[in-house]
Amino acid sequence: MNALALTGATSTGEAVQFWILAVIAVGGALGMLLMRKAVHSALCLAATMIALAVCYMAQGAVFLGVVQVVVYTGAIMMLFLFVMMLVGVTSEDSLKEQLKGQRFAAVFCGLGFGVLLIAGIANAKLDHFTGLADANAEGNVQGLARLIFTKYVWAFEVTGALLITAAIGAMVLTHREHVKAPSTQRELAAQRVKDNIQVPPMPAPGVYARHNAVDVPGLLPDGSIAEDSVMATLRERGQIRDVSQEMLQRMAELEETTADWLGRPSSARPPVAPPEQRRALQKVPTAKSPSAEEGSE
Amino acid sequence: MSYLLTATCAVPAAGAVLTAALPAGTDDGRRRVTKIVALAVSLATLALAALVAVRFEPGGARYQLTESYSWIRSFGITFSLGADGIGTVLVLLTAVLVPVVLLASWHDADPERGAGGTADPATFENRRRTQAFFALILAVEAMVLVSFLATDVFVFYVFFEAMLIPMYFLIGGFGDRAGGPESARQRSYAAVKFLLYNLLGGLVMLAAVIGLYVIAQDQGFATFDLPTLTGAVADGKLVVNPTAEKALFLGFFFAFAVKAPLWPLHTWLPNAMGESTAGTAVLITAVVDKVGTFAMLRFCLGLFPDASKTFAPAILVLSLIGIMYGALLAVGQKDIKRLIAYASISHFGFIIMGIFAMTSQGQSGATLYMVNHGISTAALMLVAGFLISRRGSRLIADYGGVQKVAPVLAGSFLIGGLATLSLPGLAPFVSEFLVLVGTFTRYPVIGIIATFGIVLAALYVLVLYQRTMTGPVKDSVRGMHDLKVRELAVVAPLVALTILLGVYPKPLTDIVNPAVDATLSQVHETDPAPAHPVAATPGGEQK
Amino acid sequence: MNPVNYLYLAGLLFTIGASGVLIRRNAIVLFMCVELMLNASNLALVTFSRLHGNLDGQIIAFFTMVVAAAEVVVGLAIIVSIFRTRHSASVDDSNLMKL
Amino acid sequence: MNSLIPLLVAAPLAGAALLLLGGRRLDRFGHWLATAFAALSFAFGLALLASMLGRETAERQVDVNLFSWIPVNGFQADVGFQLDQLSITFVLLITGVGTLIHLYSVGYMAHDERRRRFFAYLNLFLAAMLLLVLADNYLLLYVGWEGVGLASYLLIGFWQHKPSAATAAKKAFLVNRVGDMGLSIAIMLMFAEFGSFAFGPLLGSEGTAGAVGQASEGKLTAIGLMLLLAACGKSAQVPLQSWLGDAMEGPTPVSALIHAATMVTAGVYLITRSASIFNLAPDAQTTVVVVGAVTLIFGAIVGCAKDDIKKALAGSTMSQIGYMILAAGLGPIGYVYAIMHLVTHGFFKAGLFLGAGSVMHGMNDEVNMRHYGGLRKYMPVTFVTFGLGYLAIIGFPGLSGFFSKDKIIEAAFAKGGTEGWILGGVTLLGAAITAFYMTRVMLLTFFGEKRWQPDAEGHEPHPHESPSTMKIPMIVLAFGSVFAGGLFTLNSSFLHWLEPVTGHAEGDSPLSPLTVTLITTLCMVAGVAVSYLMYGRSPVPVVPPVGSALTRAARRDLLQDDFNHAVLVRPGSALAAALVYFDSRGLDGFVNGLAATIGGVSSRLRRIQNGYVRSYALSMFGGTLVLVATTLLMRSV
Repeated sequence: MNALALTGATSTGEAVQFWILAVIAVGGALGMLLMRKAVHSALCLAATMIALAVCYMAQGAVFLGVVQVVVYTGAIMMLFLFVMMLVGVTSEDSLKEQLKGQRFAAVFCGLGFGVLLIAGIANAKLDHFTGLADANAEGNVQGLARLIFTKYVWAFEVTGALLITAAIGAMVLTHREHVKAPSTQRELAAQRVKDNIQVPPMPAPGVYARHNAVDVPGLLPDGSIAEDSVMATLRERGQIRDVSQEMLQRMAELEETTADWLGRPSSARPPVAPPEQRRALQKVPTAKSPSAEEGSE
Repeated sequence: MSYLLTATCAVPAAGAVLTAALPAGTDDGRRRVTKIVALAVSLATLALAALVAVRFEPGGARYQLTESYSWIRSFGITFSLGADGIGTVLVLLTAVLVPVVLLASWHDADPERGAGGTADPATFENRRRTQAFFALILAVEAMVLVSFLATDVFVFYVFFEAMLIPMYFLIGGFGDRAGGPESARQRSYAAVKFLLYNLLGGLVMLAAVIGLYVIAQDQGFATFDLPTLTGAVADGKLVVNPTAEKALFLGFFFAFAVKAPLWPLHTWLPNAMGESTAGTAVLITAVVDKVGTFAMLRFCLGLFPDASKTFAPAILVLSLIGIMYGALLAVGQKDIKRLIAYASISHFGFIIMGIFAMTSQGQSGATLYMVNHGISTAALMLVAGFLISRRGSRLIADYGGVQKVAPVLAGSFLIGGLATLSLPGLAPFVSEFLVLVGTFTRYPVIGIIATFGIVLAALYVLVLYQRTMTGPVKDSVRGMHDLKVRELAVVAPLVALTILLGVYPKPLTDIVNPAVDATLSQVHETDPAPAHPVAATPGGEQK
Repeated sequence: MNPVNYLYLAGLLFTIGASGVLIRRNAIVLFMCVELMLNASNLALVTFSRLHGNLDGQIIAFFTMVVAAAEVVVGLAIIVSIFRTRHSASVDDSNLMKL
Repeated sequence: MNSLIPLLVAAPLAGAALLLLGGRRLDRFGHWLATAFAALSFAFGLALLASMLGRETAERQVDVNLFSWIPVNGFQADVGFQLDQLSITFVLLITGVGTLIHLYSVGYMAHDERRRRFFAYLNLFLAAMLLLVLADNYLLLYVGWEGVGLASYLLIGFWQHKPSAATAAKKAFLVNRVGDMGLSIAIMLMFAEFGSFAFGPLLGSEGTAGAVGQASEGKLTAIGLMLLLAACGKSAQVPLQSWLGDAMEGPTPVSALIHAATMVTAGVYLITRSASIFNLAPDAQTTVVVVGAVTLIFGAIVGCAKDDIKKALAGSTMSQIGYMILAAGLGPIGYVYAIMHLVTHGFFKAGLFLGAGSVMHGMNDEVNMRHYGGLRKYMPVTFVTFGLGYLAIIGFPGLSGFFSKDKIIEAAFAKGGTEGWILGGVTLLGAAITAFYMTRVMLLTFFGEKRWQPDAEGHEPHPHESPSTMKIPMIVLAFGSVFAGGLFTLNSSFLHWLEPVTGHAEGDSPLSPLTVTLITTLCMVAGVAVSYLMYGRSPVPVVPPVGSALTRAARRDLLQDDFNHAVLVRPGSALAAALVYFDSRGLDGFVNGLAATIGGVSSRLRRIQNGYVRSYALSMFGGTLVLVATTLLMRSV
């Protein structure tokens, strides 16, 4: 690295580097602040972080610079992006502020704080920079290692515990807990018998389907459609493809053919009632009707 | 070191835990088990308390049967107990009253009888209600006993304050049958008021306790041990500067005056006693409040003798106002329980007056007054509770002619009332007269004005009796049944004690007198001598 | 150039991060702002390390990173679980903590 | 023999306890049990009297110390009895008349379902009254003093279902409490002054001076006035007399025993007992005399106007006790005669009340004399006994009242000076008025037309003579009314009997005894004559005429109740109401207002807690800003 960085003074190269990096970092930060889409913000932040990593290295913190790139930009920012995938990449903030005066107050506080901070730094007597030449004499990583495993070993251990806790915490938080044990097959069956509404299996859809089967209800013995056989969503939307007439027609044709083939007289043939009448006869309770519910309570 | 005192306090505490842990249920059987267990625990406590009284030697050391266990070593706090004469009689009072209260409150916590429970008997709080009620009462008993026996200022403070917790729940959670839909709100108001008043007092006292420790520590007494501190104060080894002493005294006194309660800090009492069950009301006025007056005697006088003397006249005036004010307000009440509460305020005025009159008659009288007031008010209040449980109203106007339909109830009520008005021959007379005499010898004017209190006492008691018990039988009380066996068992010991202690109070005075003398010597006071003592008269015979 | 400029840079970034926390409503962006603040303080620490000529500042910065990592993990987990129940990542939608 | 003294008290007390606790199973014979206990006590009294008579005068006083009651350092109260000539006189009066009245009550209360309680209360009264007269110190006396008050309260209000009875009982107790306050202050004064309140050391006994001689006259006057206040309460003297008339709401035997013969005379006992104090406090004595004189006239005037037979007699009682108090206030010249009049009054007034009770018994509990008339034919025994009592009270020569009253009038004159003349005049006037109103009672009740009317339910009264349990006591008391006075005066026996206790002095009367007697008799005759002219010659109107202002005032107890109501009751209840308001609005209002203020401020403040995390962050950031700014400022300064 830059030999001068190890001393208190800065070279012109470092100055140039600094100004370039500073512009990138500040630009990234502002970009993060102002971009509407979260993904853009994340990318801006990544840029800032990389710029900072270089700053670290320029100041003799080589190890930290590398860690910054690997951990922050590599791991943490990726985590952010993952979560954004989960939440929705396209999600945008609406720019309309809902809290009264929040934005104004935030800008005011921010400016005030910045001014104070900079004033504070400017006021501090920071003219002599020792530099890290001595500290980094046996190498930056070795120097850090020495400190971590001697002076800060306790903190280090605790940090380990913290990380494990955080990992477990994240697992627990994102884990979906079942509020109660799921009912077993046996219990479901018993419940169905107890309710005595639909003891046999539900009718299946699609028996008479010729294409996209789920929206074609099954037919009951009298030829009417079994609405239960179609999923509730489709029923709600009214997207049931009623094929009963067609099917009855075909059945009738079939029977005609059969009768013809057997030579039965037409009077012995069962009459084909018009569909409206059949609807009236068919009064199998659909789902749990409200009255049934009250009765069982 | 004997473990008697610890045992006396620990038995009700353990009993509270046990009672709370008993199986819950809404059936009568389970409830009865709870009640019987609680009663048995309280009776065991009574036996232990009686043992304490027997083992206590009136002529012996100030604090007897002492025990001490290290608690918080860095602040010199020890869990030390010790019985002195005053504490012993109050321990006895507590131990006697709690079984009586338990028996009187037998059905008060049953959700279908008392107010405060929800309608559905199967909810959790209703299933646990009986256990909770009885356990809370036992918890209060344990804490009160520790307060009466503690010889460590810090231990006393802790239990003095801890008492508020079970009391809060007792007041807020359990009411009597008279409660309408409005009563739940009233009750929680009363409970919160009770808690806030007493917490405020307690906080002020905490500051004073810390201040006392800091001052004592500066002078080499890094301890909360009461005998050590009072001894050092008496010997002049521990010198508190007068301003600081006054401030500390006021800090302690404020807490005790709230608890006692002294006018004008009394307004929580009528609410608390009015809204809670009769049993709880008795617990408040007959037991818990006594800790306040007891502590004035033990802590205020012992630790701050000079400040006590400085403030005595002012306190006497306040107590005098309390006597008259409480009595006048009792006259103006429409609610039976509130009437009794105001009567209690008047009586507490007498007690505090006796304490700060700084005479042996006054202080012995005040101590006896604590006991006698406990018994007589318990009798009056519990019988009033029985009455209210029958009719479901606390308003005096809803009664009339009860004497005709329930003569035993009316008779018991009358005896309780007569005791409250200090009829000679009944226990409260002895104490009231001692207080009056004790006050009179030092402050004649205050003594005479206080005597008017006995006329007012007669007024409110007799008006109450006349309006509720006599006259034509009102429709609302027709068919009211008389006292049942359980209720008789509640009333009988109280009445018997009232009469017994009125006729022969000597066993109590023998225990109390030495302690009072010790207290008086701590404040460097002696009784004013009579101008023309009988003994000096030639030919006069000294009894 | 005076290395103090690094400190000015750190202050500026910190302020921007803080303002972001106050202004942005998307919880994820909010978190990124927090990260920016942490980074800014890390830069300051590294500069202090250089100022004093010992590595303690860097150690602290290192720990900060570890803690930040832990914080992000938990924080994002919270965001995910909130998003699951409320279908929103806006912090203004989680305002039940009022009387 | 001395051990009998506690038993005197214990017997009726045991009776009371037995009857109260015994329950229903004693209903059938409880009244006889009570009567037996009373009689037992009377027997003990007689035995003690016999034993006392057997001793020398100097040794007649007996002290029995039972146990230490309230020992607190200097304050030593004992339960002890002192039996001397004064006490035994009272003991015999109380137990004797008491037993008779128990017997009378057996008949009178025969149909009352709560008879057992009645007898229990009567026994309780006897016990308390005996305690009062036997106590050897003021504190124990106080116990008896309030004990009789309690018994009186219970018995006046015995018919509790009548609101008037309950009110009267309460009133009696309260007014008495005011008096009791005086007694307790007196005891406190004694203790503060002498360190004791026992009779022996304080008052001295025969031959030994008590401690009272040491104290200043001011102190003694104060004690004396307080004792007088107590006496006024118990003995229904002005200004605490208002309860006695109302007390007639109680059953008639109660009126006879408590409110005529015994309890109301306790004030006289107290003053006589405290003679040593009063003798040294002339101002207090003067006050006593004035109170007695005023009450004498007051009671007499009230007695003239009342149409209720019992209330008329109550007025008379007040007036007669006024005589006794007056006599007691005269000092050594009057004590003995006060007690003598007390005893004779006990006989004839009890007899009169029993007679009145008998009349009421026969007249469906009618008390209005205007509804009587001509009863002598229907109840001859009652008529005769009542008549003898009547003759005794008006001071008909030869009967009891004649001797005792005459002596008091004599003593009043003997006070000497202007005072003597005034007092003599008042007592003479009293004697005349007594004759007037008693004749009125007699005429209205037993003579003239019969004027009775059906009661509210339409029952025509059928006057009849009472059963023998009621007649016997009346007859015995009539004997007492006739002969007691003569017996006492014979050889001045009563004087010699009591003199060792109360002391005695002869005053120098400006009039000779014979003159006084003559004038007294003349006054009496005048009173009778006026009364006869007014009520004996013309038919009595059933509806009372409006009458003069004085009559109307007298019918209302000379406006005493109105006065009390206006001066004490109404301001009192207004004060109580005001304080209730103050307590709930003032003190509580202050506290609640404080709470409401804090609550209001908090509820405003809590709006800051809007639940938006960014808002909280802003607060934090703002806080940091302030902190940083402050730090920088502090460093730059």
